[in-house]
Amino acid sequence: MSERTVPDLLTRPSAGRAASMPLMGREGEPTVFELSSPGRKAWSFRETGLPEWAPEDLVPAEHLAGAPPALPEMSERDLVAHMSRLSSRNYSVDHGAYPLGSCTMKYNPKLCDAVAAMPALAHCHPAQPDDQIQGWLALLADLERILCEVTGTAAATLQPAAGAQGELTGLLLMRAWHESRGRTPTKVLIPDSAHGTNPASAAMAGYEAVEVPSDGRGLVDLDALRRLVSDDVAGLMLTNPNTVGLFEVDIEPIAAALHAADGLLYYDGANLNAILGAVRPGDMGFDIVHLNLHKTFATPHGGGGPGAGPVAVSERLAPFLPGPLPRPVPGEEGRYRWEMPERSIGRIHGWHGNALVLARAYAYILFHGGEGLAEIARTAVLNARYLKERLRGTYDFPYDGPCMHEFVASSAGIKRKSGAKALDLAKRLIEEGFHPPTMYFPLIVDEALMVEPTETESPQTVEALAQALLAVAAEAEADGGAAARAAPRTTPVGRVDEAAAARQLRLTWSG
Amino acid sequence: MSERTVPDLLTRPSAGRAASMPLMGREGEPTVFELSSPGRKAWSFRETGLPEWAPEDLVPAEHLAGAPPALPEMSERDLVAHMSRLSSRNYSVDHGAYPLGSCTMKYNPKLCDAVAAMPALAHCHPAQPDDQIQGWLALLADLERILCEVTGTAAATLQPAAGAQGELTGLLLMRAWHESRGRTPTKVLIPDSAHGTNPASAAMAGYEAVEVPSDGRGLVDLDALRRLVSDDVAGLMLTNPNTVGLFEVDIEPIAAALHAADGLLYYDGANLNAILGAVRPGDMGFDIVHLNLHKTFATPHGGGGPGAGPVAVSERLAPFLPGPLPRPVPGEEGRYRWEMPERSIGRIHGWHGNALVLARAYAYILFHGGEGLAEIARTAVLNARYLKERLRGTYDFPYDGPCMHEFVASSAGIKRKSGAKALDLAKRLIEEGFHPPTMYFPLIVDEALMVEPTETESPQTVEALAQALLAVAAEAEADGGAAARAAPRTTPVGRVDEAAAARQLRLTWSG
Amino acid sequence: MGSFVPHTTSEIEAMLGFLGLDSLDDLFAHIPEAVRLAGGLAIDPGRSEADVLDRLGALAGRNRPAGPSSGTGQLVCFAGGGAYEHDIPTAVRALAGRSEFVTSYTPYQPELAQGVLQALFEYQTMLCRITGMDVANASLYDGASAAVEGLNLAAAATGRKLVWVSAGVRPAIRAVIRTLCGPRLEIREAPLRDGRTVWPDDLDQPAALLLAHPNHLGVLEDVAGAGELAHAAGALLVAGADPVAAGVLRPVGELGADVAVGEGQPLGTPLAFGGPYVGLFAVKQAPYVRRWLPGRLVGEGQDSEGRKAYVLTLSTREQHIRRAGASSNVCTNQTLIAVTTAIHLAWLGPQGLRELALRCARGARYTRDALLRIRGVEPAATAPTLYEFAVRTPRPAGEVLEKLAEAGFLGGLELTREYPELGEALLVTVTETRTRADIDAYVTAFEKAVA
Amino acid sequence: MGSFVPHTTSEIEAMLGFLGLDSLDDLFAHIPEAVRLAGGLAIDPGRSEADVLDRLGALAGRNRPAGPSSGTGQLVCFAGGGAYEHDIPTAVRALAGRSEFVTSYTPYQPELAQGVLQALFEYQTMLCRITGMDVANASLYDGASAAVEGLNLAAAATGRKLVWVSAGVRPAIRAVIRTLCGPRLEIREAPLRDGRTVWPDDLDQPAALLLAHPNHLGVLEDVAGAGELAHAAGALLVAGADPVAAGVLRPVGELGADVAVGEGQPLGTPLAFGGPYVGLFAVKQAPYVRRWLPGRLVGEGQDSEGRKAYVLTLSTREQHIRRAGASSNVCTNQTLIAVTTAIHLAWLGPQGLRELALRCARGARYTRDALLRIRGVEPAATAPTLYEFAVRTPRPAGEVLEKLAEAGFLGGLELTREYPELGEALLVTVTETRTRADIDAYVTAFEKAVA
Ligand SMILES: Cc1ncc(COP(=O)(O)O)c(C=O)c1O
Ligand SMILES: Cc1ncc(COP(=O)(O)O)c(C=O)c1O
Repeated sequence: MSERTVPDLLTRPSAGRAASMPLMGREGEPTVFELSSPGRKAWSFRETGLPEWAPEDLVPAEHLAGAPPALPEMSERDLVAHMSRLSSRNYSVDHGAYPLGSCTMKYNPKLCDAVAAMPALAHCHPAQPDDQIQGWLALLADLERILCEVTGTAAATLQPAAGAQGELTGLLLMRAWHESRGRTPTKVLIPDSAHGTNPASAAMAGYEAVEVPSDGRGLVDLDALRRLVSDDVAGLMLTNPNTVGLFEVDIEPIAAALHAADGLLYYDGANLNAILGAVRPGDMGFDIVHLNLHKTFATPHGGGGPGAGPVAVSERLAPFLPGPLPRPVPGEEGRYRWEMPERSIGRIHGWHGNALVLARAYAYILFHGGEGLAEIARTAVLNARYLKERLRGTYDFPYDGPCMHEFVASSAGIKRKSGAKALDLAKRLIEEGFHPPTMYFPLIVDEALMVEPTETESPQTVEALAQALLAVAAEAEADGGAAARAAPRTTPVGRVDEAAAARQLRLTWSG
Repeated sequence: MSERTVPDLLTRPSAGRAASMPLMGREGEPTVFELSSPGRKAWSFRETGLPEWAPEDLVPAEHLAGAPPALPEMSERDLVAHMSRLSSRNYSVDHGAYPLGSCTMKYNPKLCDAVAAMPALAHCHPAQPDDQIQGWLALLADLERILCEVTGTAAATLQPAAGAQGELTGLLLMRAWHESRGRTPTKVLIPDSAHGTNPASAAMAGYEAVEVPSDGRGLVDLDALRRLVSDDVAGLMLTNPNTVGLFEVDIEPIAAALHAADGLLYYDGANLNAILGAVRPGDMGFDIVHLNLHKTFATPHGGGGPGAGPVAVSERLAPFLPGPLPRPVPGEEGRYRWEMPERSIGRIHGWHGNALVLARAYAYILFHGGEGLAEIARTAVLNARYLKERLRGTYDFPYDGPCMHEFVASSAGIKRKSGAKALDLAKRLIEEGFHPPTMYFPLIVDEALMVEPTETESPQTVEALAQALLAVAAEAEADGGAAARAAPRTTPVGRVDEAAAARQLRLTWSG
Repeated sequence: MGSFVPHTTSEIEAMLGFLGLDSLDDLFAHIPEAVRLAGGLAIDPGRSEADVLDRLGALAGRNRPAGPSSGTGQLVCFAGGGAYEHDIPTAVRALAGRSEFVTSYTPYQPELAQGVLQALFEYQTMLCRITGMDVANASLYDGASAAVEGLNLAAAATGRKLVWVSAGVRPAIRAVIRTLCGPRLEIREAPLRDGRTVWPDDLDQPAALLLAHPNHLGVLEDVAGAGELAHAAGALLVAGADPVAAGVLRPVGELGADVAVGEGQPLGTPLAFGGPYVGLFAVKQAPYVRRWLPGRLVGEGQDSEGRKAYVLTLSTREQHIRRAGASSNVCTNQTLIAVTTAIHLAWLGPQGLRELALRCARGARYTRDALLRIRGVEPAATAPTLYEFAVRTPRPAGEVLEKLAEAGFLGGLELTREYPELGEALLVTVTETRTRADIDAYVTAFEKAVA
Repeated sequence: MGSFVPHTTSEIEAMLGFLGLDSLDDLFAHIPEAVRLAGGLAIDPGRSEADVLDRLGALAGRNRPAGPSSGTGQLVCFAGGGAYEHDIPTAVRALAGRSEFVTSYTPYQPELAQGVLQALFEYQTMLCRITGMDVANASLYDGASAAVEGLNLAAAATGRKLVWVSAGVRPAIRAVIRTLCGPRLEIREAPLRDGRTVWPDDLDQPAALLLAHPNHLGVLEDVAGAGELAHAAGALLVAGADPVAAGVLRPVGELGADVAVGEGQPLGTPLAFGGPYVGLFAVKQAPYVRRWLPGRLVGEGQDSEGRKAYVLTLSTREQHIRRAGASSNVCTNQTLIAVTTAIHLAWLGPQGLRELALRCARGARYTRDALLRIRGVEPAATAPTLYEFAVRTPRPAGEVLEKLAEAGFLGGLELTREYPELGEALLVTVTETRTRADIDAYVTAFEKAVA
């Protein structure tokens, strides 16, 4: 038999080869474009019995594309293999602890997945008339009521798609309220420890963001705040517990200072986990609260979304809420309709918000009930407090008040002794089987590691995390940070050079 | 602050630590028992409003257990983490090619998962009266019809839960048929290359299994067969294409020899992939055929089951089929009822077989249609033939006829040159990103590697597999098999010592 | 037309070119013309995924499902008798549905299958704990095949051929035993009296006694007594054990059973029109395991570096090694359902399993008390039951069920045909899914149906 | 009561003991008494998983869903207008549901997140290819937020404050623009004539022109013309692009759009009562990317050993670095839906996407022709449409929809309130899910409804 040559067509990357699956090996996974083969297909469509008009009969020549977009051409099997392998190259809450501070990566109940998959929830058109969507309206109305109870407020909009959109909504409400009173203050006060979305949202709402310094306790510097408060201040955005995990114990005088100057208090409630059933923003004097349902209420984060960022407000701000809102039909027990608040700032979302995320959060709340929510807070704080105390002596706590659901440690001392940065310790922790904590946030702490174990991690997991954090620190001091700087060595890729990637931008695949 | 000691309770294995996930590390995963903590729980039950009778009021003292069984006590979060991590320690078709000969590990369509999840299929009680389950009866009747068309037979039972149970069923049908004719032959002929379930099933059916030798072609030795055929032979069990992947081209004289002695032909149709729409067992003279739906018809193998092993028979055997069977109600178009064949051998399954597996196979067939099934066969053979030819010159083919959907290579030559056994090459292949082929089967081939790429693997995948198989052989010849013997080094555990595990039995966890 | 074949025309041509062939048909050229199919299969053309879903959806729409309990079940289920509608925790479903479990093969390559292997090892251990046995295999097909294999093991271990089967064993399982053991074993039936098995005085050198506990009338059997009889006669006691009842009942292993068999469906698997379920199988240690145990077994061992590793073991018992001499022909079994069962048992834990059993029993007690207050409804047995029980009806049982179906209930299973001695009788089952409101409505409908 | 908290009483005691505390309450002791909640939340007690499913099932049962197309939809859907009932391939659903995608956080640690990162990189590339743009971000919230960010980008890039928004942009999106851009930008509307945007002669130094293609009446716009106008005025053209229509229409990037925005829902996401969907956002390369592009971006880079690795990049644009000066405040976006979209696009491929668009267009053509044969039904615009179109009805549109609902159809969207100039008018949408039989039945019902 003569020598036969292998056709070129066949020596392209193979979608069946699994060398990129960490179970098997450490190679890279080709892109869908490399796995594409001209003419291959996964799709099939329903038989309709309709006339088969040609493209030219359906689309005017000036609009008709010469060829469809250059998408990959794959078999369903290859697509499944590719995406399944990609999934195996990704960490998740389902696979282990994820103690990212400020992110509340708790267990995402499968129960809520089942709810979001209910066909009679998942297949309603958002423009269906009220009488066809009474289930949805009742659900949203009850969720609104519950979120108001949790936050000590009067009414809420469920439209914002995430926390940041909630912030913008809240600030526009603030603006509308001031305008309704003939005022146009231009500044919003924001602590230096605040999440970056706070100043960014203020800017988008047309406000100047003015930084409020923290004091030695890591709390709002009350004197500085008092000096900053003026007629030109629309309000203060505050997180409490704040982003160093501490409760702003001066909240009463803080609120008084703002209110005295006709300023409003905005509560960044992205992370309510510590205060559920224990403290309510409304009771502390806040007028506006946004909540991240994808944190406190365990709707999964999806690798970066979707979330939901409802905004709840006190009585005096309710007339300005975005709409429409689900409201009871007077005289018809149990029936609801969409209503636009009288002085509404308008719409925030193209429809009604991330409805299926809202349904998940609602199921989560029904499951726990009022007392269950309080138990969450107590346990979340217990885990954080225990973990923090276990790290004492090895990590520093520049702001050492009693922490709530999370705490910020500094590894500056370790860095001095070993050269290992927070980043190095974080990467080394991966090799110990843990996702790293949040690094370098908040900005006011040097070599910050922000740790939030959440309530769904067992005491054994919290202890194991403590041991791992202590071990990597001890190792760094012993070896001058060598192992930490080389980490992670157990992952499909090693330390990624983020700076180089930003310099040499490659944002699409181009062969 | 005084030194505080960490409570023992907290230093037990942690369910949140992910070091066993191959993405993170290479540690072992603790068992559920080690992750258990007394008093922890995941369960919750519906509120019923029923009286809360005490156990003693419900169960007589002599029956009442003192304590419930010592099951693990876990939170749902920990259970999810543990099982998700375990899943990450397992290979699957969804993640890549799985070229196991005799196993037909093709793509398992997600479409069929959706069908099996349909509530109106998944939540019918198997004892519901006929009028409540017309959908199921129609489905099963149509599936029976189609399987008969595929195999060239007259009627079928869908009860057998797997191939081996199908074999036993077929042999009991053989026995019943002979008995109906007043005969009680005691032997069943089985080729030496046959799957182990064939002789084992024969023994369970009360027959003596008599081995038929293969000839130099790897086919049934026709002369030897003729010598073995006698009055005392109930029949012959044959796989065609046989377990070395070759078509028994003498099937006509083989069938004639058996039929002449009043013997029946049994077709082991576990792997029909090569002959769909091309050749039918009934047309070759077979009276009894079992099919493995979990192979040819792509119902997933579930890590070892469930499958389904329907048995189809020719007209003359139909009266003996197990029952009940779904049959049309005379005079009522489209309506079905359960009927017991008149001379039925009885029941094989506690209910109606693995119904949801049957539904999956039915959906698979509807999707492909008759021509689609034929395309499967053609492509499966093409892939195998190509792969075999690519390996020529490096691997040996002791039986070198034109292969069908799979082929058996021998690495005996490589072993002579390098010392590397088939096992070593197989383990080395893992490091190249492929699940190994079937090893050491069939028994008649030395250092056998039985390879079945299946039709859903792309040409590129088949070529990549060829290159990997060639590469590991070349490497072994170069390094005397050293790398192969050390393999696999990329998996969570290295080469497992099966012999030691069988000597030193540990079959349950005992702390 | 749907297809999962990836090959494009030019790829097929390239491959054929490499092989020196002209067409795909040439691949089959060596097959005798006489046995080749001319004209293709008479099966409708393929269709799209959406069309398949439409068609299957339409077929399914012709069923009246008896579940799921949370959701859209059309009939409220009071039927059991071997197949039970229980709530399945969403987490159990999600985990058992992970594609690494669903789409893998039998774990022949342990290095790539530690996930399934460890899950099965945990299953084996949990099954031993709920049955009180020493060694469990990694699953059999269903409760019926487990019973068959139990009798086969007993026959092999004792070298005897006679087995006694209680009439309290579910009729379909007895039918399967007759079919599958019939050719090799002699099967005799022990009748029930007031719902409990009466073993004959002369057992006549049996290999095994087989009973179910609770049995098909829901009645609790005298397992210990049967064990003594069996052992005195040199036989094994094979006991059908209910995994839900295991939450409150003394384990059969403690009561003298040598082999525990059973149906695992109630723990995590839907009614599924009868399958796939899972056959539970566990034995006392010596001397059965190495030689006679059927089915797959996972053991704990080590890898080349001494790390703990799980692996299929004792394959010398199995068909692929021992062929005609194997302990059984079983090969593919029900691994995924065994894994599901393990996940469900871990979700329940000891207290959850106990609570589950108690809740079923409470519902049954409440239902039974209420039904027996209806005029003409009588107990079919007075012996203690747990969560299933048999009642005699003043009208034909089939008719009662029909009327209950009209009222929206799957009212139970008819017992009359299989147990004519009971007269018109029904088996009624109550699980944790039934609320007081469900039961009250059922009892009202029942009262009307028998009036 | 349900709980996912694992802690047992003794564990809590052990942890408190370590902390030197007496009770859990002590953890909150430092919080001023005045702000502590006394008496707990007025929220019903928790319930079991089954009870939650029962309750949600009962609530959901009060909806009349307009899908899924294969299955149990109660209303046959002829409504669109920004939210579309398409078939979702089972494989897309299964893959997008993998818990590694669902339960991970934003990929801040690239070593543990190559899966999500690569999927987003593939999404970015595919989005560029269907829009004809150079760079796409990794998603925004929805079509409305994408439009808002497009205008913000234009304003920032041009240093101007006036934006022109076509009346063909969906009314709700225009409302969102008013709310969110209102405080900083001046928004003016360009009206429609016969369904197409009429831009004013004097554009008056605008930052941007925004249109939708096809627009809310289903009409194909003159994108190239708008691009020329915009560029002549020193403005950017922000074009709303439909990802399904992209299968047959020339990409907006080829027609002069500087920013493409859109709604990704039609590719793999159910109607979902309006969310979560995904905002599509892509731009021409220079000069917008480094400074002005909003949202997350994935880049290809390398790890320490030179292996290819994906990573979030250009975070200097983002709020967590630049704070008040960020290109946008967006943080959490819609990653999972973007991944879903990518999977769906790869499932379709070029021919599948084209086929999808054509099938929708064919259904719409057939429906439109049939409706216009009904006496009194007239086109609301004569300009070419693709798979949505507007018709005038001889009876009030709301009434027609009510009658259609009685007949089992979600018959379209009322246009009257938002476009009073059209009179009584409906927007009718047809996707690939509608068969000829569906449409014939719909047309018959429509005829009755307007009679
Ligand atoms: C304190 C705080 N505020 C605001 C946000 C922004 O929320 P989102 O990411 O949902 O926009 C986050 C989360 O990232 C946060 O942690
Ligand atoms: C040729 C052959 N026969 C029979 C069987 C037995 O089938 P099952 O494993 O379904 O019992 C198999 C599969 O293992 C097989 O490959």
